[in-house]
Amino acid sequence: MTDSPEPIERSLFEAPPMAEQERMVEAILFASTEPVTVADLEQRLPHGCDPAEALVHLRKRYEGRGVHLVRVGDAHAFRTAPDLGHLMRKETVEQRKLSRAAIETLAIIAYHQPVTRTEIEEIRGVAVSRGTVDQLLELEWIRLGRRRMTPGRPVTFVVTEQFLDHFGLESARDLPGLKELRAAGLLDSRPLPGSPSRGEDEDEASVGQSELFED
Amino acid sequence: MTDSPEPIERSLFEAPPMAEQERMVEAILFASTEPVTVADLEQRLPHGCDPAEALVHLRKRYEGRGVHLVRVGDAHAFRTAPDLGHLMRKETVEQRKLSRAAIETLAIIAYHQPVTRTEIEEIRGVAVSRGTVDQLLELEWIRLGRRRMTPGRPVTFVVTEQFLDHFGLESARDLPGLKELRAAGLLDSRPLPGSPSRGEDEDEASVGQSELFED
Amino acid sequence: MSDDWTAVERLPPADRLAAEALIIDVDGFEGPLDLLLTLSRTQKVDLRRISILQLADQYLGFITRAHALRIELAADYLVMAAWLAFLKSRLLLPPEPGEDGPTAEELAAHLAFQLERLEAMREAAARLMARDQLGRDFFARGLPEDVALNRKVTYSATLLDLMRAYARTRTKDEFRPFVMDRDHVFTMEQALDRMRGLIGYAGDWAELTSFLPEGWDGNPMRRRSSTAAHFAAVLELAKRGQVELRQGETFAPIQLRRKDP
Repeated sequence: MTDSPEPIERSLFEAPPMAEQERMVEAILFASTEPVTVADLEQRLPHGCDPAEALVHLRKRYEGRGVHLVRVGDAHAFRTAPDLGHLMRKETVEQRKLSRAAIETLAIIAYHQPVTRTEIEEIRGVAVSRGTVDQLLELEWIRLGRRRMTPGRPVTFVVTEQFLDHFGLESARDLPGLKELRAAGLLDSRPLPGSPSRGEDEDEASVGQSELFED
Repeated sequence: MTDSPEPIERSLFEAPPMAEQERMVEAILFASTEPVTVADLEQRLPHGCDPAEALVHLRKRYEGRGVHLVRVGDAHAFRTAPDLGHLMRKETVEQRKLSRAAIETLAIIAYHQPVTRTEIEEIRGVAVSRGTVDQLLELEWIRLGRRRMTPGRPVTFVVTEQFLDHFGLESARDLPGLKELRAAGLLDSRPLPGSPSRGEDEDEASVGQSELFED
Repeated sequence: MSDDWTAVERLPPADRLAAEALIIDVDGFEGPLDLLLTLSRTQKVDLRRISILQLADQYLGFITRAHALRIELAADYLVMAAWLAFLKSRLLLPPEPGEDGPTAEELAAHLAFQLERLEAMREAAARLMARDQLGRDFFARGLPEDVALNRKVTYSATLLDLMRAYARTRTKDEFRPFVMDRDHVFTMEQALDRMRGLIGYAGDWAELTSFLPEGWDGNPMRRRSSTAAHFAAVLELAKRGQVELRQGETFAPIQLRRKDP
């Protein structure tokens, strides 16, 4: 290959050496405010780069270090090595637990997504305050999903990648199912005999995640 | 040394190996956007650790990488390598355009600190508007220093660690051309001949940057 | 006026042109010192060797031109002009014997120092702004895991919390504990609705207990609930100015009557 006629070939030829690509990916992942996908990297690196390969090198380089390169959904990000989490505790002094209402709402969204506010209220048996939903939105643990194609076209809520990130889940499918909850003793109360069946409304609510409970 | 009677000796003995300390420092610095001081590191690392040494190792490890370990005053931080700035268009924060007055005022404060508003006005030959100072305060590039021990006890201004961080300076000594300006006498506070001498106050004025040259 | 003009004419042509160009831009100057610094550049010498006398001429020429063009100049420009005129005369005349104060040379040297210092600061500012800058050329961690953005984590929950919460919601609605109790609860809203209808007839003082609904005075739980609800309701009505309340002494019966508008 002496003089390539194709400009695309030329720029491929000109891609920076892999060590340089690795530096670039390192800098981008470091500075990015959210996990970065390979497609995203491809767009931002000079033409002809191979971010997937650079990521492999980079991941290896950070193995055993204080910071790891981890996958978050389709994307990649640096994270403190899990065994060093205790060092971060100093900053989390003012940690506040989520209110019971918030964590329950979050759990329902995670297990039943996409789910409407009405459905959440049906499951919790109490009204969901605006503040609770706003807090979860603000934490970026939930976001608005598609509107339901039913009268009123209510909005639905789904959990976000940040949610998965925070709870160390690769996907919402990794949430333990009801059977496992029961096995873990977290769901020991049996339904009261003769309590009204929840009927269709439950079916509707659990459409999104129903497959979680099938195994 | 089998069974040390001194508890402090024991905990020194128990400090994790340097490689582990390096990982810990790496994790803490990586996790923070703000530079972290050595004192802070000392507090967060297990007793007996030597963060200063760990920092030396760490700095070396990141030489030539996409991310560097930099010093900012008494603190340290990871920052992306400046030569990769072009890849970061997405991360670039829209910087508020500083007025010429603001830039000059900032430089005067940096090179003459601690400096009073009157002194800034003497140097620039015009009044310093409140908005200019407010803007710099708001950016957290300057802050109030000690009051001058002269009649009226005027406040002084000094630059902050954020200023050093923003301009990639290890310390105020590293301001470009500082030594030359000093040698040329251009950082002296020279009153107009015949005007009432400013006495001690003048001595105090030059303490800030003059002490930088005492070594 | 013609004298002023000749003063300007006496300037070397290059300076005069420069001074004229400057006048157009008078708003672009940050005060007299800035203007002097710009004028001094036309001398094309090291600021330490600048001729203050020549600079004073240039400045005074500028002021004169501005006057002629009826350009409003800020007071400090005129103050500087007066001072420079004074300095010029002192520089040209031999010092009066026995005169106190600084010499004209000292004053001129100070002005030169001020100009040099201002220029030095301008250069320093330019060099500072030319440095690599955070957020433009180099960057901090975008996804910090502590303090700053740890706000996210400040409201934290573990996976276990999440599972427990979910387990709670899946078991809770089977009990529906409050549904059973509803029979014995009289709400304030209900009481308020009732009272609104009744006070119209209560022209004279009447005891609160006499307003309790039928069937709510036997069962102690129901009596307590309805009494509390009605008490809260009349407080609300009193607040709105619709009833008056009184109580003879502690624990005495509470009485109310309609308040006439």
